[in-house]
Amino acid sequence: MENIQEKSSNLPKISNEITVGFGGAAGDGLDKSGNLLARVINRLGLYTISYNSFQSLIRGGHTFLKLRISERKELCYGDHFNAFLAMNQDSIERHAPAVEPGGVIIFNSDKVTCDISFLQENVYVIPLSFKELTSEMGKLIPIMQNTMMLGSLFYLVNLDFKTLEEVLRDIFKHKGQEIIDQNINVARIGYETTLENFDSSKINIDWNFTHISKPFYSGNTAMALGAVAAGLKFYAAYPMSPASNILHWLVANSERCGVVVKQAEDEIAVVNLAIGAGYAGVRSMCATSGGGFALMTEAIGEAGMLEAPVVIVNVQRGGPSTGLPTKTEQGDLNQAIGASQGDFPKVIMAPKSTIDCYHIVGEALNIAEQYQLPVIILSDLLMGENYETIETGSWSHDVIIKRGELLEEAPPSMKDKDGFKRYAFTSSGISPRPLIGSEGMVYVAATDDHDEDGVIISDVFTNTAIRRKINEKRMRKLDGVLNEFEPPQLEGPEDAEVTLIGWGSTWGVIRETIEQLESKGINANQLHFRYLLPFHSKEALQILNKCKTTIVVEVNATGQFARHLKAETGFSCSDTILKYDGEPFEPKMITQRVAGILNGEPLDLNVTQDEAREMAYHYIRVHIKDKLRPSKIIQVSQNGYGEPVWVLDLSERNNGEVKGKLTIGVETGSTYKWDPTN
Amino acid sequence: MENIQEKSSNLPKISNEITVGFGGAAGDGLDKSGNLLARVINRLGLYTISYNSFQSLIRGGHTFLKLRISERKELCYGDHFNAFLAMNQDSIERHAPAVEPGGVIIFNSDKVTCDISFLQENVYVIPLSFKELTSEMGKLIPIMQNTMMLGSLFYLVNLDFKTLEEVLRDIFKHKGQEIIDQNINVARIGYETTLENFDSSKINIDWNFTHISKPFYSGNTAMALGAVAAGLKFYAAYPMSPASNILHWLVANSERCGVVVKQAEDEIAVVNLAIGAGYAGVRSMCATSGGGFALMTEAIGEAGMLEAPVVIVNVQRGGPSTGLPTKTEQGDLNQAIGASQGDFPKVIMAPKSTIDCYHIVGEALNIAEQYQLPVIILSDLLMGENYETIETGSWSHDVIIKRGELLEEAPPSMKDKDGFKRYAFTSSGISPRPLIGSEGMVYVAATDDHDEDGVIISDVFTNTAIRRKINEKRMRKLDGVLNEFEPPQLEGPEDAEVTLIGWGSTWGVIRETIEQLESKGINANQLHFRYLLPFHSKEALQILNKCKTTIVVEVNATGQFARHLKAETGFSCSDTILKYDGEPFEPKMITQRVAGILNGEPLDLNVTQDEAREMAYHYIRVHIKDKLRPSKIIQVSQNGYGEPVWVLDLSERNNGEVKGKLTIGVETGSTYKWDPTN
Amino acid sequence: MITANTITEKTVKTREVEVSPDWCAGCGDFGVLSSFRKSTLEKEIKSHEMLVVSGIGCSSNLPGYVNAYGVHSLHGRALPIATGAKLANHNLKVVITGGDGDGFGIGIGHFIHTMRRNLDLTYIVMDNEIYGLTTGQASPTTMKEHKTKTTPRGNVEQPINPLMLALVSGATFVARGFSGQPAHLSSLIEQGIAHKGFAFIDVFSPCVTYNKLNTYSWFKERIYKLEDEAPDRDLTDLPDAMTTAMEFGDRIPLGLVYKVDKPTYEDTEPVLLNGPLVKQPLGIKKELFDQLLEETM
Amino acid sequence: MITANTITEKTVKTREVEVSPDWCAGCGDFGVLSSFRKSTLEKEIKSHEMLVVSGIGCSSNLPGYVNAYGVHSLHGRALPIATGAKLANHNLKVVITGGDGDGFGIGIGHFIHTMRRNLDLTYIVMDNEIYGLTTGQASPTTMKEHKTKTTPRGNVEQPINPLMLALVSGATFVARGFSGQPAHLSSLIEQGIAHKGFAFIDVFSPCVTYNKLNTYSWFKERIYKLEDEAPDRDLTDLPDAMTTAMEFGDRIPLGLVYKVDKPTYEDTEPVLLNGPLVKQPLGIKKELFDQLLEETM
Ligand SMILES: Cc1ncc(C[n+]2csc(CCOP(=O)(O)OP(=O)(O)O)c2C)c(N)n1
Ligand SMILES: Cc1ncc(C[n+]2csc(CCOP(=O)(O)OP(=O)(O)O)c2C)c(N)n1
Ligand code: SF4
Ligand code: SF4
Ligand SMILES: [Mg+2]
Ligand SMILES: [Mg+2]
Repeated sequence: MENIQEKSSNLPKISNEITVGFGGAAGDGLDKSGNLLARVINRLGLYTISYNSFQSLIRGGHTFLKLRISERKELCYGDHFNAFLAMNQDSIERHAPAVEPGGVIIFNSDKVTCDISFLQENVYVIPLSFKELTSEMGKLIPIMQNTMMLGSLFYLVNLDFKTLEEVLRDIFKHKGQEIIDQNINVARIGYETTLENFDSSKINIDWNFTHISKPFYSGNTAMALGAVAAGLKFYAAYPMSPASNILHWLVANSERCGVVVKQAEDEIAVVNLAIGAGYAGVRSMCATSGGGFALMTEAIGEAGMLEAPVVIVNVQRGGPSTGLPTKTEQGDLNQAIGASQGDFPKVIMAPKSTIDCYHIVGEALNIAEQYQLPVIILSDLLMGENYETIETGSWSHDVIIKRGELLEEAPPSMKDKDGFKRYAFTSSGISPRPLIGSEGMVYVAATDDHDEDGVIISDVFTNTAIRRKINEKRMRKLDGVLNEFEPPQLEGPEDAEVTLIGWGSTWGVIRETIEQLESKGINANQLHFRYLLPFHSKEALQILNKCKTTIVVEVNATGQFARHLKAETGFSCSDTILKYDGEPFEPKMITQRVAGILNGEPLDLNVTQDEAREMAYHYIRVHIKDKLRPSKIIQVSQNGYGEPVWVLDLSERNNGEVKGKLTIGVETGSTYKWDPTN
Repeated sequence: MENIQEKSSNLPKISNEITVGFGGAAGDGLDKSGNLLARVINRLGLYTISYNSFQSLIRGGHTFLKLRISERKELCYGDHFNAFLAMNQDSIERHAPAVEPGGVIIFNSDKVTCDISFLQENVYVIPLSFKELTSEMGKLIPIMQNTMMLGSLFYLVNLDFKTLEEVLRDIFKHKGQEIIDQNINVARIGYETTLENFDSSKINIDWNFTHISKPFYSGNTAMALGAVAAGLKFYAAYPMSPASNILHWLVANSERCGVVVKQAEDEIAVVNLAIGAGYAGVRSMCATSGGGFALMTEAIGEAGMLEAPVVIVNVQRGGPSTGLPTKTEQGDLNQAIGASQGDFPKVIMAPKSTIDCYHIVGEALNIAEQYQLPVIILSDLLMGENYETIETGSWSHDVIIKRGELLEEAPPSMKDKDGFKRYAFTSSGISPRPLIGSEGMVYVAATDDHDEDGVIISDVFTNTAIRRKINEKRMRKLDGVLNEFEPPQLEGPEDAEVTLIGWGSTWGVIRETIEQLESKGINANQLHFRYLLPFHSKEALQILNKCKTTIVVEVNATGQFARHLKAETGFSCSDTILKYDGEPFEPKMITQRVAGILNGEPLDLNVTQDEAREMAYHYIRVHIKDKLRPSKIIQVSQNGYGEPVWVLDLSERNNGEVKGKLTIGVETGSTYKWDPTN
Repeated sequence: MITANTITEKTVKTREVEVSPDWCAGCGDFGVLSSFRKSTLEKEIKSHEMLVVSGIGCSSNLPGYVNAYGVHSLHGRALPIATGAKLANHNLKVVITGGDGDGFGIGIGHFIHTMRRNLDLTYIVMDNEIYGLTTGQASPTTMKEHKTKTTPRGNVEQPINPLMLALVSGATFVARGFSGQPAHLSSLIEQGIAHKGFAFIDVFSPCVTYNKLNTYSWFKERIYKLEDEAPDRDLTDLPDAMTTAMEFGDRIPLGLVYKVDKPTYEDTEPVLLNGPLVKQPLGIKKELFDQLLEETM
Repeated sequence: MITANTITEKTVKTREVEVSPDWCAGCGDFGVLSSFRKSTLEKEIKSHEMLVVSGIGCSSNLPGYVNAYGVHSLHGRALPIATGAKLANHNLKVVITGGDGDGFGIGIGHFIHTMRRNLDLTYIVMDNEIYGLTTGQASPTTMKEHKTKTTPRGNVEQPINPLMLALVSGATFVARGFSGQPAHLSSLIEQGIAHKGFAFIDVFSPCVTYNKLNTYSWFKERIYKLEDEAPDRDLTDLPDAMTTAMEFGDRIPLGLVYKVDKPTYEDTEPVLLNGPLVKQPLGIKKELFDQLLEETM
């Protein structure tokens, strides 16, 4: 299998960059503004990588979109925050304190105010009155405030206004010249007002625009495109976040890409549709998330038994159960490993980046057909739903397609009177597979266990021998699969002090963590896994045995991969860094904990002051209808609840008057009590 | 938790025993005859343990039922074969060669002949002509041949004819005196004819009949009874072998046991019915096998998230997929561990014996309610479907019932204005659970993640803190659960040369293996696991580190428990002994391989001569309509197929004329070729 | 401190809770919620005596907004959860709410089989002919030719007819409401809850965000009330009910389509004759235990 | 050695295979098998052009006994497997067989939703009103009051009416056969396969081992043939078909109940206008690829 690993070595070390945040309610048009900005960036020849933190709601609720803009291709959305476009009051309260020194906060002063006492030093506020500034333009739809704010941003971070104009023109082409002009004018108002009134707030970046346009893909759309390029012909799905965009992309492009796309009644139908198509002889795939995947598990064993190729994508989201439908997690590894009863060969892969989503799906389709088995791809919400600039040349339309023993005519050795043996016991475990409809190879594929011809065996003692042999035949296929896979490799210095171990989408953030650690004087390297089953136990152990401090970094609560690694190698890593609050890792978080581990600091699960404030915000929203906000926070010693507690003053939003005290446990996080002052 | 482990130490070492086999087609009434014999045994005060090897068919096909009869309670069906009641020609051909020297073969000579050239030395045949012997009794139903054969057996193995009469009387009571007399007479004919004509074939056993009647239960019926005793009130199921007997028993006894039993439309409905009932406040359970369990997995996470108690029994059968529906396997451990997406607390237990099925289900119902979570019980076909004599006093009707925090009134601390917190973040992780319908505790249970009140959280950054804390709260429950569980213990000599490690139903067969090893001069002990999740990692590791050769014995193809043990402890066992042909272990098989491992013999997966013969029988049945049978078998050296092969002569059934040669691969087991002689 | 006894149950007076609905402004589900609150208020059902079970979808968020016990279960699984809970405690008033995708897509098997049993349940589907929460894919009630996110060339599958399926499968109360007519809907819900047996109420509840075809005005142009046009209909006449249920085009009937009295599942389950299962004693008497053992000897 | 070309496909002449059925003597499924063989023989369908898909159950063993491609899939999942295969290669004649438990119990969701799509499939259910393979539990078509292993006091759930469900859900060919009348059944199967669209044939196929109520003679006493009694019925009249489908008591109609011509799903899927998917080229042309990338810039 070709080496399609993205190597991180030749990234330029220093690059201009800036991170822009958009905060507001779902429906405030954040995604549109974000997309607009991203398009400009992509045309300027810069790169961007986004993270959209939203909630399971159609309207309302809180959304926060981050775009990291850089001259080099960054591999994660980072941990900076330099410019903030706040669409509503809630979001400015929540996120303004995080804007870094030197940063700017842009908002529509008709609707939003900014309490500067909460800001970090040297953060500039840019209040723009949409109503006043556009008073001469007639009635505008409220969402155009975003365009004005974008215009302002363009001035403040030194982006090219002409390209913005160009993109606005393209985007609103179908709406006519009037709308185009309106938008350009509003953007210009933002730009010029800022130039005139807030020039001193400008963030000075001297961008190097190459003006080479680049595509903008998410993991999901990359996977859809990659699948098509790799010969996908049939796709089935039932809507489920965060996998639905694969469906939407494929539906939209079905005709021109020659893919039949079928929405079905549930995930059980979906996976069986995909297996039916794969069985019949087309490349076939389906995608879902954790709960839908659970429903598919029975059929994964079916594919194993029928020896029908199928690719099943699980775009993981926060679990368990319905869990956090719009949050990210790497929580379904156990489920993938344990999918369906009994022992049968299945393959599990996890793309390490958005770009890799394109490649891995082709690999998966090849492996599925060559080895006639189900292949599971574990993606996740972070990678699947978030868009980033794709480096030119990352992908080629010309993907290697290997279909294995897919025959339109029986193999010569099976044309004699003994006839065609669909499940011939070969030493590779791979048996001849007919394109269904071909002459001379008629057979019945059964989920009951069977002999070489496909005839069912479940008789007393009679067929224990055949059963043993067909079981071994099926399992042998995994040896071949493992051989095709590139073994894991250390990236970075061999003799590093720390090895960060990861799988799937965390490759980029771990990569950046290593840069950060380096700047802190901590020498680290990275061992990342794309292939989870079958597993390179020997090779992994060889590497691990040479490592010093080994830390598994993953986005789940129990360290599922650390457990898997132990199960496959017996190797117990030194520690784990886990995140299971729905949000992805940022490099700084990992860096800090790595340092902590190296210093022997025990893991502290206590509720932090920031967390107590978050909890208070939630309490206020649910029980006090958003009327108050947390002000003073103190930690009091143990006070009768059996654990230390935080006590927070909750105050009026406008005048700061304290309206009561909320107590929150430090260890358990329990909200013990709300004492309103009377 | 009380110590309910059966200790094997005080079994008498020497005991009279005999193993009787019944062979025939499904529908030949084997089960009835077996049951009849067992009842007599149980009334005589002897013990029996049975194994019924049958196939997924209603009629026809091949069934073989073994009853091991002993003066002591045996823990497995052993590996002897002393008396054979052959109901048809097929079965006599297949099983007669296995009858041990000194044994007897009884059959109806009207229908069946026995080729003595296939028998071991000193095996006696008892041909009885049913037609002739009963010619004076008028028309009898053909199945009564079995009764005659049983009568013969009673003479040959020195069982008490009076008790047979008594049982026949009881069994046919509802059919009237005439039928009773008929049966007794036919049995007597068998008895007396044998006394008169085959006295020299008698197997001399001087049984010690205590005449203390004992119950006769399978793992499934034991589990049903145990559940009822432990307060089960609601049971849902969809028919699936080998779990259906739990349903049948509970349906039949529903009214008098006060259990609502609901057959539903599928397993998804089943598990949700059970969760709904558990949520509302009754002890609730469901059972299925692998494929049905797969369908239930999504809801297992649901129960975890709702914190609703439910017990889910998986009576494992041969997988993968539909697999071997009537064969046994321990192949669903991976599936149970991986059931449902994300991280949430679930408990997995595996009863070690039929008697233990009774106990473990009570434990499971307690744990489920005390900790408000799903508990999975992994039973299997061998244990679930096969009946054995239950030692008096093994079970008491008076089972300890612990319901945990099930409340009809809000706890005092939650009666103030902050109100009832269903998911209060406690340090045990256990929160107050209302009996639904009680006043003052109204709340909404959601599968979306939520706060202490049950209000949904999936908002941006707002509730990462609460999410983290509720995730930790839920997972903390497992610490409590682990504390309740008795840690694993070594059984047998501490310093043994070999430690046999198992889980679930293999406890008994491993126990007997150890006796056999002892008699071979190999000192072995046993480490058996009933609790699989959460796992006693520390305790297990402590024990394992002291062991010499550690061998995991389990009934699946990949060593799922060995992998689990490694994942939980990092301990790599010395070797595994695996069986995955659908049939259970017999002690001799394990003994042989243990000896092999100790002698450094590599595992040989080649097709044995016996297996080649089995394969030939299958080939003949499918392709040559049962007209031939295998005769001479030779292994030839590699002959162009790339591997060594067996060559079998297939001959006419009646005259032995060779009709052709069948070649079968030794390594792959492939049936390469059938060459009929022309 | 206020003790449990002095807590005024927010029942008859209000079924509101602190959490406010997060539906889009104008969503039909608001009308269903208010009708639901009103009707249970009229029936004077206490909070703790009621259980509202839902699946997953915009509409399935409803239990979070009413003051009653609730289960916000899995997508498509509300009916079996409700059935389990009802059998465990048949004193509970159990109402199920959800969407068309939830109930007629992934959940259709439970829909049909639950109706066969005639449990005393009330099932309210907020039928917006679309998958709302997942942002606008075709649902089982999406009309032919309707262009949705997943049917860009127009839907080609015949939509299911929920009322017909209910009539064919054994529901003993079948009705249709419209969230644009909350008073009427409220009365249907009230009758449905009062009905002893399985009551199915299909409610047109427009999705203002994703369904631009079946809007309030689309429905308003077509609906008419059965009680207005045929006040004397025999509600127990199944063929007539079917004819009514088949009418879906320029004119669409609202109201009670069919109602018949039949024994409920709970009535025929002998174990429940002794009262709700939750109140029955646990375990087994020694005599019975011994007898069960003896029967195998 | 015989080459591929000289292998005589066991098609028109015989659809027998070496493996013989393992059904109980007298099982109704034998009649279905012989009718099936006969009808496909009449239609001169070649072995390799036909795919027979089943679920799990006694009846689902059928594909093993006919000379055609077959999938013996999961319990309840035959229809989606068949749909996937049909969409992959719509030149295949695809027939689905199975039991009442398989199709109307666990599989009912697929049953209804597959019919909505009107794919060119033929679905034959061997309806024995019982779960045969699992030894006699009640099935969705088990009659009220019937005492089975799981309904010892008699079944209390209303049986489903498969014909009605088919009529309501969009099947374009709906018929009922009886395995005791193999010639008649054979003709129905033949017509069903010839029908372009979804053909559903419910076949009374007595389980002699576990269903002692709905026996051959039970059926024989009740059945009559539609073509005998009403030879001029308008097969496209849906209300009339429904009336016919509702008749189930002292008299039970056999024969073709409903038949209408509508576009199939395959006809409306533009990608399939280029021929079967299995024959279409894989991958993507450079121009399209570049265009797709460009559209995001
Ligand atoms: C097993 C599973 N599959 C898919 C989903 C994703 N999902 C959530 S809601 C929904 C459908 C919503 O449509 P509907 O039931 O009509 O409710 P609406 O939002 O329109 O009110 C889907 C598919 C899920 N939660 N679980
Ligand atoms: C998921 C799953 N659940 C349960 C079963 C067990 N099972 C096998 S066949 C069958 C039902 C058989 O009834 P039916 O479909 O009517 O076929 P019949 O045997 O009567 O022809 C069941 C429940 C299974 N194989 N898979
Ligand atoms: S998306 Fe549609 S159904 Fe959902 S809340 Fe908005 S309007 Fe209502
Ligand atoms: S059990 Fe019934 S359905 Fe199954 S083969 Fe026997 S008669 Fe036929
Ligand atoms: Mg909807
Ligand atoms: Mg059936």
